Amino acid sequence: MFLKRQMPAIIAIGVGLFILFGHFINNPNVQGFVNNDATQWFDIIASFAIFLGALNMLKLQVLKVVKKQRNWQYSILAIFGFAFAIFAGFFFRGANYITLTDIHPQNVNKLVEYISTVQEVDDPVLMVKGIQGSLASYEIPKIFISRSSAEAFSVTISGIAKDVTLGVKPWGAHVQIKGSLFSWMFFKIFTPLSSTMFALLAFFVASASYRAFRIRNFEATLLLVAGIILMIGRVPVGELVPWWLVSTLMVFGIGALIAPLIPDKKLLFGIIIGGIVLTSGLGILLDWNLAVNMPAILSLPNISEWIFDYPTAAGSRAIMIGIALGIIATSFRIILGIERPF
Amino acid sequence: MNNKLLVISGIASFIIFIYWATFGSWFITGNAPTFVGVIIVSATIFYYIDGAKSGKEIYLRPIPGLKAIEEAVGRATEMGKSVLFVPGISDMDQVDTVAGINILSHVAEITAKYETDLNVPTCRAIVMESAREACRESYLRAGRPDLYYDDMVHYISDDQFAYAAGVNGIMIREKPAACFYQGKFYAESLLLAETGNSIGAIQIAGTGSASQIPFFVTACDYTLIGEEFFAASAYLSNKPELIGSIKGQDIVKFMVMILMVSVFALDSLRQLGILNFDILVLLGLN
Amino acid sequence: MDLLKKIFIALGSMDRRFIFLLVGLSVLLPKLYPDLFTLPIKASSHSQRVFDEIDALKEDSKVLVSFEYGPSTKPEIHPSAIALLNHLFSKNIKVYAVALWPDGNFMATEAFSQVADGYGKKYGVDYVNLGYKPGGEAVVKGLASDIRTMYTVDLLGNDIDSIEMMKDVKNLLDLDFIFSLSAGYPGSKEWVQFACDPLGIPMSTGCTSIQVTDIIPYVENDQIKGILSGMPGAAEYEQLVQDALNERGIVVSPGKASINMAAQSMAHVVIVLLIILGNITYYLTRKSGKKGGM
Amino acid sequence: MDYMDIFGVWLSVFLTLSIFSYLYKDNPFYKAAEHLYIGISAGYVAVISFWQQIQPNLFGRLWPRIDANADMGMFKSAWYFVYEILNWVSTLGGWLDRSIFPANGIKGFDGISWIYIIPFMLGIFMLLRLVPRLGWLARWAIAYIVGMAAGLRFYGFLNSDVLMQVKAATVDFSGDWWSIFNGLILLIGTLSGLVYFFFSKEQTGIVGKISKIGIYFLMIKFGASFGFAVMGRISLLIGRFDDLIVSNSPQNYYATLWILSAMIVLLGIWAFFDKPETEELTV
Repeated sequence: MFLKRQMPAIIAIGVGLFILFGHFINNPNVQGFVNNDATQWFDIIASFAIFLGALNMLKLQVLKVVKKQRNWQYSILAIFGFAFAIFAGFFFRGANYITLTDIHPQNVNKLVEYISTVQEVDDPVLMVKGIQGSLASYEIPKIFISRSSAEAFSVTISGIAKDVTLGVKPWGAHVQIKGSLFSWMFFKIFTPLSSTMFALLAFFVASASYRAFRIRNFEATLLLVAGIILMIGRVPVGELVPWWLVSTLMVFGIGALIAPLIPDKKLLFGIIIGGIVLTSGLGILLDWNLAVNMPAILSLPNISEWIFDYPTAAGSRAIMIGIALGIIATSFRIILGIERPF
Repeated sequence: MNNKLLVISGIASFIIFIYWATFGSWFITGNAPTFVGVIIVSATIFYYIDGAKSGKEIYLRPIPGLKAIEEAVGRATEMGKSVLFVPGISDMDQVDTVAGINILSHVAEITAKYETDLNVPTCRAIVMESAREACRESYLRAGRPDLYYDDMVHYISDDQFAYAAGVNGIMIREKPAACFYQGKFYAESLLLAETGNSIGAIQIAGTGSASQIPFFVTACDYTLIGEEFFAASAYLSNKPELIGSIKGQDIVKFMVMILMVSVFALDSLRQLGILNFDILVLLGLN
Repeated sequence: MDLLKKIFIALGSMDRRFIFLLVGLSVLLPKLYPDLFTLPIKASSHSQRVFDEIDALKEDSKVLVSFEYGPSTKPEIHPSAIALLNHLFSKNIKVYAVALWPDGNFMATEAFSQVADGYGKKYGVDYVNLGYKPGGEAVVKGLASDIRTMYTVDLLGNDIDSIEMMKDVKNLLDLDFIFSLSAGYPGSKEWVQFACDPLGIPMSTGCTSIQVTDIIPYVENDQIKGILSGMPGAAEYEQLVQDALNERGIVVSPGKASINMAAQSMAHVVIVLLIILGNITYYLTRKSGKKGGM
Repeated sequence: MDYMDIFGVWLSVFLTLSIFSYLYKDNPFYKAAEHLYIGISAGYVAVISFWQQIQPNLFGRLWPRIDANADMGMFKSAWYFVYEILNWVSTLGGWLDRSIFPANGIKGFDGISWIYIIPFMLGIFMLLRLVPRLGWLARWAIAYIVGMAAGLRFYGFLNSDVLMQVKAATVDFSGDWWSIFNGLILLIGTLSGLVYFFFSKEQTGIVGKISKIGIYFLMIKFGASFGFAVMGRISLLIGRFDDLIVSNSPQNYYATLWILSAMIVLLGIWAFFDKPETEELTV
């Protein structure tokens, strides 16, 4: 029983104290552990756990197919996707490349033509300069997924150089090399899916702001005004918003602020109209249309930058300190052992 | 009561004294203010935990989001729908996730009592394991171990948007009546919150990710903002020592504010030439 | 008047899919017909600050560029990367690339292949790509103390000590500037907390606009020298680099961000109009609601 | 442009449009793309974490590269014998070519760091979760992680998010009155925002008023962050449309047009027959 309940608590408290005070202890091993190894250990444990997660996901998808639950046909796709990724990661490198040794100088242009048949070459002149720089041994920048396509290409260019050798990128590097089967999967399947899911946010941001930015109370109005000013101020169209529109809106804003103080609606209405007439008149008099003498406060990008640099930064700082204290208190409760999630 | 204060502050200043004495030999230089900060913060919170344990009454202002949790699970029970709990997309190395799992154990206790179907999709395998531990224990505490089954907590994918796509799929097909988003979130927060809104679920969010709070505030019914999220599990447990730590946290916050005001005041006086020492250099923060 | 009110109320409760369609069109149309929507781009103070910091660097100084973004955040950050490399290579500055995100490798190799050849820069002499190392802040701390604890080989697998430009570089202190192209965690925050602040190395960042609100406090108290925020920030920096390089007689093709700014502005205008419309219908329904006593 | 690239372009256009079809409604195309994405990403992360974490960082540290004829002590050669056993297992008795455990150890680190046996054990403990009787050992690994998180974040956040912000509480009086005004706004906003986060104080009287001002600053921050985020999201949508337009080029045989029209037709037919199916409640 001790091993199951008390031991984990001892580990958590011990490791917590050791790492917290390890930041201060003047010992290179301790400093090394706290600054580097602690998170590396975590990354290693997390990498082992990933297989646990993948197995759980697979079990559920297979169960769905076996029991023919609703939408079981799609689970086959999930299982196939997982198998394909494991195949491209562990069993099939698909990263063949070709190196040429001592290319005959006059064949360089022909070589570039051959390369452009299998790969888009956006600047042939530069490629020629690159090859001339390393005639002794040059690796063709094209990675072939299948060995057969690499062999076929090496046959077509056999006359170019003294000899043409085929090679395969080492295991482990094949995951990062652009052109291998794994990177093909990354660029043609994984990336479109993840960046399109990300792009869905553009639509959801619109529908969320349409529904949420409503003048319900004063706070919601602040949310709305700050949002709109930032939205328009940060893009070039913000430049085109004329000064008189900004000044009129400002007068309306001030009017809304003082509205509760003035019960007589007619007087309030008069003040607002007076304000608009005054500001517009002043503008025409001092010829604010010329950008040079228009007061900075009336240009929307400046307002948005001010809102962004000061009130928003203040709000961010308050939340940041609040969150930091929340994390500190929670960490302290964990180190004291009075709050345990395991 | 105040002899406790003497004892704790005595120990704290003794530790700081040892630190000062062996500064440079036992302890490295360069982060002295942080060390003093750690000791003072720990002593303060410990003092209030100790105070709360020995029966001192502590007032905690209501947090709207927390009262709504029970109500949301109740509504899901009436409609015979499930409750969805999303513990964020970070791993257990983030304290936000640890706080999210603590809130999950309280929600699981309520779903056990109400016999509602609970669904917890996770983005990390380690979070899946500790969420299972938390749920098993909560169902045990609520006296309904029979209702607990391991796959109530299941793994979807480590990738941020594959996870969001999977959770969206669960939402639109199973239409849970209550959705909880408690943990660390990044850009996918609005994907989840908008989908939850489109199926008409009550949504209660809580996160320490400052950049995602605006989306939760606009798209969810209740949002625990930053520090409220970290205080939530202490609120819900109403164990004396946890509530004491909230009071301690407040006092530390008060100290930070006093420090900021004094730094501002002393620095302004220095700029105006009245004082000649630089407070920041004194505190080692320059 | 009544008819108008009914129209607005009907519009107010319109299906969210109608909004999706509007947003989709507002982005697609300027893309398909770019010449209809061209707008001037004026640099904000933050983007100008980044340009000045890089422009002030002397020839043959050493700059570390860290790629911590992936394909899904590429549209917001890659244009800044391209403009930055154009700027650095045109000033013959040595570029050291690292990646804190696995996808950063693909982004880095793509950026280098797009720009380096244009200036005849040779790998290993003018620029080197050390590749991705997992560990987030652990990597930053490692680079701050000793690069060779973190990297023994570069992305292409050749030994560090065989690379000419790595010879006199032991750790970050030997570098003059750090530029973090960041889309989240690990990112600019880790660079400022664990490298630039403790070691006092100047740093700038180009990041996704959502992350800007977290980074602004660091820019405010000058821990980070300027910031390129999202695609507009990239477009402004592209414009500044393009103008400066044209003066020095170097022709640079117009950056992707500048072209897309028109679509960006149109979408913003549509969203703001939707918000205003939403408020009008909300106001009308609340007024008629009160009168009707529903 | 060999067939793999063209097939790749068509596939990425199809997947992009399938995800976009989610905006219309949950439909077979979105379900297919979602499930494929879940499968591929689970596999992708498993592969990446193995080849960039377990193999180089763990095995690389436990069995670094040694030159074949070095004289190893009795203990060290036994240790590298374990390495050969692991290799034998991973290549299914030599049937697969030698990938995970290359001959004579893994290039990268120079000395064996024995301490990395601990994370190796903790990693195995996590996997023991699959064995019901030994499942509780995983708690030790989780305990290590939670303890590490507490220790690291306590120091990290106190150092960077509290003390650093206290340092920034100063206002520079040398600038013009406008920058002093802004500096004061920054300080007042931060302090009043913090007052809102007081839990053990009733929000009434003077505290209530200050926290009200604090809420105003928070609301401006939320509105501004939202407005700012809209910009980022739109840029990503532009990026996707860029890809779709590029994939519509002649050498890709107008992929986008063909797939888009095919999907619209199929979706129309599917929607027509789809009515009854969504009503029935799922189990």
